[in-house]
Amino acid sequence: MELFDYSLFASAIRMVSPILLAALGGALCARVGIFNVGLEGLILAGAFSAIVGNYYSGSVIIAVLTGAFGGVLVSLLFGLATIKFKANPIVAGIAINFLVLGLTTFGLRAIFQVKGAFYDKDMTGLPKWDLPLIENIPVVGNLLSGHSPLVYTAFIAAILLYVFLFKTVVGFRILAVGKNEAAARSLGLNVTVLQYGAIVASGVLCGLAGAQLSLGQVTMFTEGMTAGRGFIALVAMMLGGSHPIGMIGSSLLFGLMDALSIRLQGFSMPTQFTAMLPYVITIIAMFFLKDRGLESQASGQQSSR
Amino acid sequence: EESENNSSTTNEDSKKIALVLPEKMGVNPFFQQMDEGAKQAAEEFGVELKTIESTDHSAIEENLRVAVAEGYDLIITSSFESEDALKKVAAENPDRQFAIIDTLVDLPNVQSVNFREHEAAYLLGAAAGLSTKTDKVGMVVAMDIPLMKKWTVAFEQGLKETNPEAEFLVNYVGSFSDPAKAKELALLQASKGADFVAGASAVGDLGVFEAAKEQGFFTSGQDIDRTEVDPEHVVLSQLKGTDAAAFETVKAFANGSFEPGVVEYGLKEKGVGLTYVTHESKTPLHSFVGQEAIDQVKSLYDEIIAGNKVIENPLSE
Amino acid sequence: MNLQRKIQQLLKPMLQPMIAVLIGLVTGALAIALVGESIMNTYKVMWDGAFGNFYFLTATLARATPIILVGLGLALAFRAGVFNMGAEGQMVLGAVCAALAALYVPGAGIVKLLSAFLAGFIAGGLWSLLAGWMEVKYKVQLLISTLLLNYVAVLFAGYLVAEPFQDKSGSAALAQTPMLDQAVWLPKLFAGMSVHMGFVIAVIGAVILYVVLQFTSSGYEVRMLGKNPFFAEYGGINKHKVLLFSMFFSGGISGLAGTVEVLGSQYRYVEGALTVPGYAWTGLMAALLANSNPLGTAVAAILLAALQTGAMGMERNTEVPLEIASVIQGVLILFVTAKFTLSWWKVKKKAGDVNGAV
Amino acid sequence: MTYRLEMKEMTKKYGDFLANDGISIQLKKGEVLAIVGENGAGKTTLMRMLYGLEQPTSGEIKLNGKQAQFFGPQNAIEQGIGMVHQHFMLFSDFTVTENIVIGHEPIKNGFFNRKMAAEQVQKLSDQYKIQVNPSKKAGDCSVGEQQRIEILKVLYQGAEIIILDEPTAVLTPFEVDELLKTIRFLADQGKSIILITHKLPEVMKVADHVTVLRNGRVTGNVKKEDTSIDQLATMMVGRELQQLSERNQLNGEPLLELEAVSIKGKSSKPVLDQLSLTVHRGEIVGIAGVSGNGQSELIQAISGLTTVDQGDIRLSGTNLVGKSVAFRRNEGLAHIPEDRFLWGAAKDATIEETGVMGYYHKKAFNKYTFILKNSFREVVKTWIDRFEIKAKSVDDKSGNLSGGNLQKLIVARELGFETDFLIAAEPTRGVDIGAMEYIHEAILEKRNRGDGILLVSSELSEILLLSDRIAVMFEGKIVDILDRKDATEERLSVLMAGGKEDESSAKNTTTA
Ligand SMILES: Nc1ncnc2c1ncn2[C@@H]1O[C@H](COP(=O)(O)OP(=O)(O)OP(=O)(O)O)[C@@H](O)[C@H]1O
Ligand SMILES: Nc1ncnc2c1ncn2[C@@H]1O[C@H](COP(=O)(O)OP(=O)(O)OP(=O)(O)O)[C@@H](O)[C@H]1O
Ligand SMILES: [Mg+2]
Ligand SMILES: [Mg+2]
Repeated sequence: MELFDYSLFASAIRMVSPILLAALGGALCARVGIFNVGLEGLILAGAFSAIVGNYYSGSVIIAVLTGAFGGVLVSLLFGLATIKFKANPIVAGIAINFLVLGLTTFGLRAIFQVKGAFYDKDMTGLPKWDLPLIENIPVVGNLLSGHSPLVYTAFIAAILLYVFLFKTVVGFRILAVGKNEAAARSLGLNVTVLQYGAIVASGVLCGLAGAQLSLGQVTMFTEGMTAGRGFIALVAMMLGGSHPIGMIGSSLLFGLMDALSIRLQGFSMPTQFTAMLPYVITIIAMFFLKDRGLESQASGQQSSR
Repeated sequence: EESENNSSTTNEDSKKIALVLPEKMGVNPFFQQMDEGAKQAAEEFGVELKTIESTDHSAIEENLRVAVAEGYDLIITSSFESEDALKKVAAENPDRQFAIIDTLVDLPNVQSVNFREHEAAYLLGAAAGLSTKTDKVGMVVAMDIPLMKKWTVAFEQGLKETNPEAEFLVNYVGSFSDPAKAKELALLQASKGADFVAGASAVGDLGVFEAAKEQGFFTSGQDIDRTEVDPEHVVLSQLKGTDAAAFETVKAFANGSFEPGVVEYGLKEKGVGLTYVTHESKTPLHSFVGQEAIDQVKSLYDEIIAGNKVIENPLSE
Repeated sequence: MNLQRKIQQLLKPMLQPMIAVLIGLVTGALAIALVGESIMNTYKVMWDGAFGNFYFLTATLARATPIILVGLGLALAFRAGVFNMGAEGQMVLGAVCAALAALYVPGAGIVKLLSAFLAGFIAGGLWSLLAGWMEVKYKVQLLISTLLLNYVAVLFAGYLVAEPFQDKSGSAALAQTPMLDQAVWLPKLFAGMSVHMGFVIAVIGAVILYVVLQFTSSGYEVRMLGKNPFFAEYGGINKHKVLLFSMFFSGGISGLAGTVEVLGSQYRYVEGALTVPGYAWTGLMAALLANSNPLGTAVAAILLAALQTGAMGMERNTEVPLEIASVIQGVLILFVTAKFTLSWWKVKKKAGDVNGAV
Repeated sequence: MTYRLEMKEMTKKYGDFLANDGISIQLKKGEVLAIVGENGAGKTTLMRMLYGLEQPTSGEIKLNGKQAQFFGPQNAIEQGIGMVHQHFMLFSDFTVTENIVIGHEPIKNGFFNRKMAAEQVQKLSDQYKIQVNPSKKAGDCSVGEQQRIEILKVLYQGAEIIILDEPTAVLTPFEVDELLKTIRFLADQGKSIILITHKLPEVMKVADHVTVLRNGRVTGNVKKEDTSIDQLATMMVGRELQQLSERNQLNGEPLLELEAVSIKGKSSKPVLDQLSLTVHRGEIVGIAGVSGNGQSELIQAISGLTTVDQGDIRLSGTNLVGKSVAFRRNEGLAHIPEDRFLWGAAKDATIEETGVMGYYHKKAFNKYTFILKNSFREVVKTWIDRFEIKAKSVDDKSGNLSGGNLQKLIVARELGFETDFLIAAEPTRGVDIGAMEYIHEAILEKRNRGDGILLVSSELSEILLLSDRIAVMFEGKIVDILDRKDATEERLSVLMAGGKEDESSAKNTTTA
């Protein structure tokens, strides 16, 4: 059995897109000094609202929009707690995870009268886009073509975020807030507005991550379907130093290792060990990326405050 | 208050039954059915039923104890996870009746309802072996835990007995509730040439079904007849009558015929089965499997219920 | 006057979470009202489920036990200024090693029991130390490495009990070790109640940790390291040594959390039994809620546990579905650290203090 | 002509505490107003109200004769007020240009036009003769350069009134001169400047008017021409300043010996280059030098906060190289650090906790590893009495102390060890003249008792006042050592800038 084939990479790209989207969202929060461990909840909210939107409108576009909207609603709640009421972001983030899990499960029951999972075979998911021209290139075509629009969105969003943060004025100010909030305040920058802005944007990104999960990868919602992706996104964010391009790298590394670990299941090694692979490789990667993410995150010493 | 209640049995007209589930039923059709079956019987036979879901492992014992304290006459629980807790609680309350579905607890006041899923898994494997055109068959399994061997080992046995050439691919999702990953695994197996991929990944099966639809291979579901979901691709379903088990238990208790001991549900008792072989299905048989294969599986089934063939429980070595 | 001050000082760390919980309750009431339930009744049922009578009180305390210990372990790390996110892995490894020691160490019950404690503590401690060592020696960020090491630990423990050390007796369907010998079970505090000796250990642990941190030299070194590592170094404190020790004990205490769960309540290691209830996350919240004060952490842990047992009670006794219980729980926690009495001056003062460059 | 700025009867209360009590100041166009006063007199508070960071309890602010109000920094900036904070508000990862234009960035096609920004900064820099390197990272700039960035930032924002809160506290003498020239130049260009400082000679050099504050009130409002340093000091402290004690003549043995100590550092040039130095008992050796020439590394090498690559360090004959900080402290080293917030204290710790560092394991304060708080408390109280440290209680956070009072606490702590040897780095930075007097006196007293002191200071006057011998550092080396009586500010300045002295005088002095 060969370990590396196109489908490995294609599958990695697919699997990684919600993680990348959420990591970008987390990075935006980190860039304004808020460490967001509520990504898991935000993605789940997005996944659920996307399905709701899809069910009622029958349109995938509206579904994606409602997914993003769901993410935004929850992120606003998170923002309210952390920015307005200065709640500890980690506690608030964990609470968000609990809260959304409860809300979506309840929503399943209240809206769809089902428990556990909502699946409707008439529901259409996101289309698969074949990229003209690229599609026909032998290897690359297999890899890059035929993904859902949100997969492309994830990578484009990373690049846009890069441009936004490092080339525009508002991005510049966001960076400033994260680097030195006190100084930003003393300059008269409206730190609060920038923070809310970043949090809302992160809600959008996580909402899209959820939509990709519930409409792109599969077309259904199941209770707790994020299955820890929010935390992986958090790791990808930190490993990528909250830098959009870095995060493409770190989430791809993780995705590839994850896809590889699945293929290793075939060999006579306990699955527990193959499943460790992505985590172990990520730890090893950290030996080479020592100072990553240090500056940009508010989490470092805040615990002792 | 509680300790007083402990000894006194309530003398109200209707009997009170508690169904203590070891998990939140949400992600698991297995528990959903059980709940439905019990509810239906409760309604039919005029007993009061309360379903209590446990949020986690340590809540099971707690919930059992509270159910005792609150004076339920029969406390039904389920599955291996509750084993330890039930052993403790039942032993401490010898005057109370208990039942446990899907595992064995050997106590004088406990009825154990046991399923022989492996028999059904064997049949499913056999059907797969007879149907596959590529001689490659896959299975997407929730987690690599001992319990799942009841599915994987017996399935492989059935597969190999009917089709020695067939290759068996197995992949583990690592979660009971990750359809996205289950789908990727199914796609992977399909890309390796499997034309039949059995789903055994709880909620993940929905992901397997989607993969089948997308790539045009065939698949099967678990517990209830899932062929309705997508008759074109979900061509078989391995059945498990937890609803019947719960129904029967409640019914027996309501009628006064409830007895401690072991109640077995295997192929013979029609507690487990396979669509088209042991149970009818609303959807017509798909040509991928074909009547010929079904007939062959049926003869295997006959051998088993006749006792000529014994499928070992992979867990009891 | 002096006494009054002392009392105030002692209460202060606990006051904050209390006020916060109160605020959370108000928001929770909103959630209940939205579902159309009676607020007072729902809260009453919740209260009863947590503290309603002696039985429920002990159930709450039993549930709080691992949370307290995890919280204490984390509080210690936080005090030293390191963000240990790896309590889950440390706890799980501690639990599985304790179970194995209790099963396979030869000798009398007490020998087994002590080796189980030792094994649990050391396993958790070493796992945590690994992250500390990578940080000190190779500057591998502890926040990420501990998060990742959780997965590795949980998977490894899962392997141990699914393969080599699996319980082959009985149905053999679960990934779990065999049942421990009765002789190593931690005694229950009251017959028929789930709270066990582990709770006493946790409370004593909280007091010891408080005393050590607050009154001893080592505690002082830990705290100063957390407050300003440069100052600590300048003052002659061996930064790395204190950090590694803190991480070792932090993980060790988390390991103890797993140990007492195994010895006091499950009597074996069952895969998932420690991770699914989210003890690690709850412990993390407890420590953060209490600002890493050990006594406050214990109180916060009990409150959080009460919230969970209360929610179970609510599920059993009202029509509020379990999911709504977790929604209410979430809302309560969301605002639990909120600072509604924010003094502007403090923010401004901070603004003045931060030195931009250098 | 109307005043450009008038603040009338400004009062600010913090709870019951009157931080500002009816303070009035006036400022004309092109004028420099100096505000002086002890630590905690209320200077910063007054400025924070002007910059919109605090709202006055009562009082009136007029800009160009018109009533004005400031709701926040943004608002103040819009009305032409700029503030250079005592602690710089810079983004160390950003370039100089980015730091200056932030908040008013030039935009092209919706994008941040960094090129145009750099040009504008360069133009501004030329216009006001304030030299900066627009493309350098702020974090890589020297303190003086960072200060210039702050001033340019304020100018870029279009400030007409510029507040400088203790701008010279961290500057080298050369940088101070430059800054004072800049201030004068800006005033001549029509800007109005408020200068807060503890250094009275600077006031005399650059100010037009001086307002003196004490305990939140104005105790003096004078024209520069009509006053003197002594008079200002008296108004500030409320008493006459005293002369330092006499220094007794001591010829002690070598105490601290450094031999050919080198530290490689990151760049190609070593930060310490074969440095040798001896401090004797009963002697204060001052280290003069432009900051960044290895003084910090020298201090850290001696105290054990950094490792040396080569060379010997001995204290009373005991080798210190490779030994821990704790070991060195036990051997008799005390250390007043150059940055009190970074090294000297933990802001979140209480005063007592900051004080007990280094004592907590000593026998007198430790029993069975328990710290004997009560015994130690007594000691802290004596420090508070002796140095007149203004603290609410020893349980108050050390971050709540004003810089001067925190510094006194640190000095008291380090002197309290009664070690043979003391490193005193910038012992009076940011400290008012009253407190400075105490600290100088304490250091001298220690010397007179026969202990050795290495004094590192960017304040030449301090070096000249206290040192018995003065070593000048340049590029990681000691270029010369002068005797107290031979040293003048001019000679030192030449040496500090890397200039060579004639051979004979150098020889004379090294043999002291
Ligand atoms: N937010 C506040 N709350 C309470 N008291 C305050 C506050 N801010 C300042 N003070 C007090 O007001 C007084 C004046 O402080 P201010 O910062 O204005 O002093 P300063 O003259 O700038 O001192 P320094 O020379 O040390 O910089 C101090 O005694 C201080 O304790
Ligand atoms: N929590 C507080 N309560 C009362 N006064 C405070 C508090 N925090 C700070 N202050 C006062 O605010 C004033 C300003 O503080 P700041 O740190 O600016 O002092 P500073 O003397 O200017 O410091 P330095 O010049 O050394 O940097 C100080 O006088 C201090 O006493
Ligand atoms: Mg000041
Ligand atoms: Mg000051």
